[in-house]
Amino acid sequence: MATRVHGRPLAYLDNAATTHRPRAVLDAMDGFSRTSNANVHRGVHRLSQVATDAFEAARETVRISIGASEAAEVVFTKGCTEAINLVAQSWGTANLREGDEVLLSTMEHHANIVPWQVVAKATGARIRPIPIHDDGTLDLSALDTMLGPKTRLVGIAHVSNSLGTINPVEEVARLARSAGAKVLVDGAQALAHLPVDVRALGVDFYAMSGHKMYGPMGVGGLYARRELLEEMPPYQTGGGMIRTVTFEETTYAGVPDRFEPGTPNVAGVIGWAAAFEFLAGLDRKAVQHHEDDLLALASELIGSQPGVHVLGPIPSSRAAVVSFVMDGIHPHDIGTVLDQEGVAIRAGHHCCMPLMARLGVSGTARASLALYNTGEEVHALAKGLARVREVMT
Amino acid sequence: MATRVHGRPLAYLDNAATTHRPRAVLDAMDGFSRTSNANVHRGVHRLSQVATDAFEAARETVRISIGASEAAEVVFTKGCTEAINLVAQSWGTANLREGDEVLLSTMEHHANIVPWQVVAKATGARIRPIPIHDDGTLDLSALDTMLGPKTRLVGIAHVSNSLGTINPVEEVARLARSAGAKVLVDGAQALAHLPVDVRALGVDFYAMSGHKMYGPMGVGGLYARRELLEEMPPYQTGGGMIRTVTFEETTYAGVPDRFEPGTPNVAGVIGWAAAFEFLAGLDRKAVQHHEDDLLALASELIGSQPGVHVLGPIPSSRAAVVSFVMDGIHPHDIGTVLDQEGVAIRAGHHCCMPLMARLGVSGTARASLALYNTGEEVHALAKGLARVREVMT
Amino acid sequence: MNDPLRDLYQEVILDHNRRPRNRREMPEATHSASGDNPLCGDCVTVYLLVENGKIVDASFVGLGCAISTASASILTEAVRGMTPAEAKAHFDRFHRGVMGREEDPRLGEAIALLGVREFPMRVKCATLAWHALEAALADSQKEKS
Amino acid sequence: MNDPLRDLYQEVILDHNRRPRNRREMPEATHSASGDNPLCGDCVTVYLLVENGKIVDASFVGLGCAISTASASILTEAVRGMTPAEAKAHFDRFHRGVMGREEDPRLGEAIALLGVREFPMRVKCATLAWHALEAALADSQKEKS
Ligand SMILES: Cc1ncc(COP(=O)(O)O)c(C=O)c1O
Ligand SMILES: Cc1ncc(COP(=O)(O)O)c(C=O)c1O
Repeated sequence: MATRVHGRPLAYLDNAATTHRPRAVLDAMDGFSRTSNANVHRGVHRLSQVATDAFEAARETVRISIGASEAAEVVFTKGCTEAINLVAQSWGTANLREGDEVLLSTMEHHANIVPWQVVAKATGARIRPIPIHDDGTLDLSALDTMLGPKTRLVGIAHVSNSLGTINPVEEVARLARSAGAKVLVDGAQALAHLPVDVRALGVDFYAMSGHKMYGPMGVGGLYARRELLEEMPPYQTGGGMIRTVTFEETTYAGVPDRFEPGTPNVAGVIGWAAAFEFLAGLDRKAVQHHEDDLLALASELIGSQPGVHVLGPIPSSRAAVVSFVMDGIHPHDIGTVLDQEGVAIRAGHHCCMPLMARLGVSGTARASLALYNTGEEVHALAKGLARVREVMT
Repeated sequence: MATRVHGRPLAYLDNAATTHRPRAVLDAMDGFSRTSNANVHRGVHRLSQVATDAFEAARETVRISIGASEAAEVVFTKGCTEAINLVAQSWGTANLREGDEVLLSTMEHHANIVPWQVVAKATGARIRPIPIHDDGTLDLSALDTMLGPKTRLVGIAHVSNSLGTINPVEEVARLARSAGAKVLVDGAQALAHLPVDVRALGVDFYAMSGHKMYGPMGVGGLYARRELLEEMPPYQTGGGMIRTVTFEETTYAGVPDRFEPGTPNVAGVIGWAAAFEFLAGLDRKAVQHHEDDLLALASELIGSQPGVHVLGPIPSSRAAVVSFVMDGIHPHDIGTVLDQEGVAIRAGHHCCMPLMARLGVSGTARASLALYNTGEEVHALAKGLARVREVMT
Repeated sequence: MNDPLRDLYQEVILDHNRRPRNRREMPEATHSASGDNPLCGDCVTVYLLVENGKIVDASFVGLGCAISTASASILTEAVRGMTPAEAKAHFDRFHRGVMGREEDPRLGEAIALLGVREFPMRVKCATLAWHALEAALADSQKEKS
Repeated sequence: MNDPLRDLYQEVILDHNRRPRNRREMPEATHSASGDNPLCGDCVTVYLLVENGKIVDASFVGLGCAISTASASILTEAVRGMTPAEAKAHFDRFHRGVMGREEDPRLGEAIALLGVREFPMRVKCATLAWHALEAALADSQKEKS
């Protein structure tokens, strides 16, 4: 990326919205499209077999990367939102009953709230927000109290997109499991920053997006334990996921095919696997250090400015996100001025309106960092904030 | 595509499964990914605006290409299967009642059968197959008789993927409308071959796939008349499609945003629009002539061989598909031998089991042509069939 | 130096943002309507008190950025004293200004808002309150004759 | 000339395909099971008649390609006279043969089926009936002692 904006080199600090893709990912997709493009699964010819092999190899790459037991536990979707919708509609509709409870943290993204509201309305289940502390960390002891025989599922972001909070997923899963509840983790923001091992975390569902971890848009996936997938009814239906169809009756294929009707985004899946491989090929410790350094620098440079307040927990409990507000200046105006300075951040509610309400703000300005960001870019952000004050006051 | 298979140049005659993408499409996607990659809609910064503009310009390109009244009538999905699922779940669940009827042609793809079975089961509606003639054309007079006050929707493929039959969609829509029923057209196979004008056709819903018309996998769309979309409840839910969210209640955005939660496949949408532009830039008449010539040649060369039977209507009522069976030789074996000869076709039920049952076959061998195919490739297919007989008897 | 930010954040806008005029609820309003911007979650409600065919009072409440706050503030000052028909014409004038190149001098202070034309992402901020005004004018049920 | 097609479609396979042995239903079967290949819609049912611990008859019905038909035909001939345990061992032998490089001579005519190893897309065709056999052997409820 060497894009220039408003005549300046661009400091892209909106990586929680979407990351840029390294050449390896673009090339993997391109290579597939140019040389082995074919539909998967149903072809008897060579090219289709090549495509199918590449597609299933990508599933295996994802499996290895997240520590699932078998490739069949990885269902490809178009993104994290669809993965959560799949769980809510398929697992939720089949398992939730009148009076059952779904506990969702107050910092969830709308993608992990609204699908549950829809299924709660249809089934009579109840959604209860798990409170958070003022510093934007989960109130674990409140969760402990809320868990009970009615709890069917706990939904929690691994990393908050608004604040960067890293949630204690392992602990949440342990508590939920001992209450007999399932755990769904929204991993959209985690995979770019943390190594993830779904079995070590002990979760039942883990939802993912390709484009937030250096992969392409239009692809993502759901990890679900096989025994859950086996019992779940199909979500979408169509070709490629059936065993037999007559106008009277249809029988479905096994997992994961049952959850992947239609032509999958083969190039996207291959690109996503390439992103996992890109990350695996890096020294993850070094990457994490780099991001931690940037985060500490950004938190310091931003938080020390007059009238600026950084939200969320201390940097060591946070992935590389700095969410802040400025006295008397609306986040939108911050965003516009910074944009003119060549610094791209996000301003608004970040699809987390309940969290904003809890924090008593209408929105925040959010800088979110990726492994390719630099200290210079963070300095540009800090300098930009001085310009914000100059313009706006 | 200059892929060689088994040491021979590949004759790719499986275009109904997926087409290859012209350079213009790949370059459009690549260009977006490399220079203006950003998330859409929610950003205050420049790159996000560029991405949003490109995304909405693509929507406008699709609108123009299919003759919709306004861009808001085009909802992006991950493919045709998802588009039909959206209609079945959203419109179907809201509008179908016990005893209502959904009429689907016997030649529908599973993607236009199974989603309706699911919603029929949930609502008590009934699915009735519209019969076809022995030559694989729709029995219009039977449709006329079946239409009645209970009919809510007629579902029909514009072009059959198994046989190539071009259905009289305009006439079907006219009949359905006068019976007060809605019409959903599965356009997956049509857009590569025919100019489509949804208003001239008079249809209510038109479902599309990018990858079957020289666009990328992982993207497609639904055309729906605005007044229908306005009344339809959301299908999937999440970020970007809401107005406000609290844990108690959510209000949704207008159309088409309400139907597009989550991060869309922006690069895919841009590539799909480039495919529409690629087609619009061609002399469509000349393309159609070329395909008709290939189809006539293929039908003649294949149909004249001993023991070979071409299914479906006469070539003039057919898009560029030749579906055939050979006496005593299973389609799978035909496919394998042809593959060794460097000819890629498809063998099986083509996700149309009810059609296969109607035709009294377990499957067919299907060659499906695209604008880049040549007479030589058709000759290679014909020569390959001689080899099939030689090997198999 | 040509500074697009100074064109957007003109002094008159910053002033209205710092000290918004008429920011209060109006229980006695004859007309009111709310609008929101789902992209940022900002929302505004515009209140009008119409008596004897004249807008005798106008106010707003809402949370928003400098542009949307200033826009609402300027608007409430401008429409006071107008007839509803004049206010509608004023809305049309503003709308034409934002969408096109036109800068009708009758827009008064609202001309300062037209700087958003260079900032497509901010156009909705400037028009939010105006659309609420238009909706409020259409909301004539409670009008006292 | 090395012709992979000839390795796949060996004469013994074409012969079994042209004249399948034991293709008939068996109402008196003690064991039976069906398998299908959702990718092509092919399906096969294998029937076994076990008496006094021996498979005294074996048959199949189904529609399929040359490979799956020949495979079912060869299988029904092979298991006749075996004990269920021997048939299971025969299945294992075949399975190992298809998955690996091994060509156990005890497989007899079934060795001809191992040509599918060069045709990954056709492996399921060759194994369809064998998986049905395995399932039938597991279906011991109706077994007469
Ligand atoms: C007629 C028809 N309808 C629907 C589909 C499904 O399209 P997609 O797989 O792109 O969702 C296909 C393609 O397989 C088709 O041929
Ligand atoms: C925490 C979180 N969950 C879910 C999502 C939705 O992901 P996607 O838009 O890729 O479906 C996002 C991204 O917006 C997110 O940040």
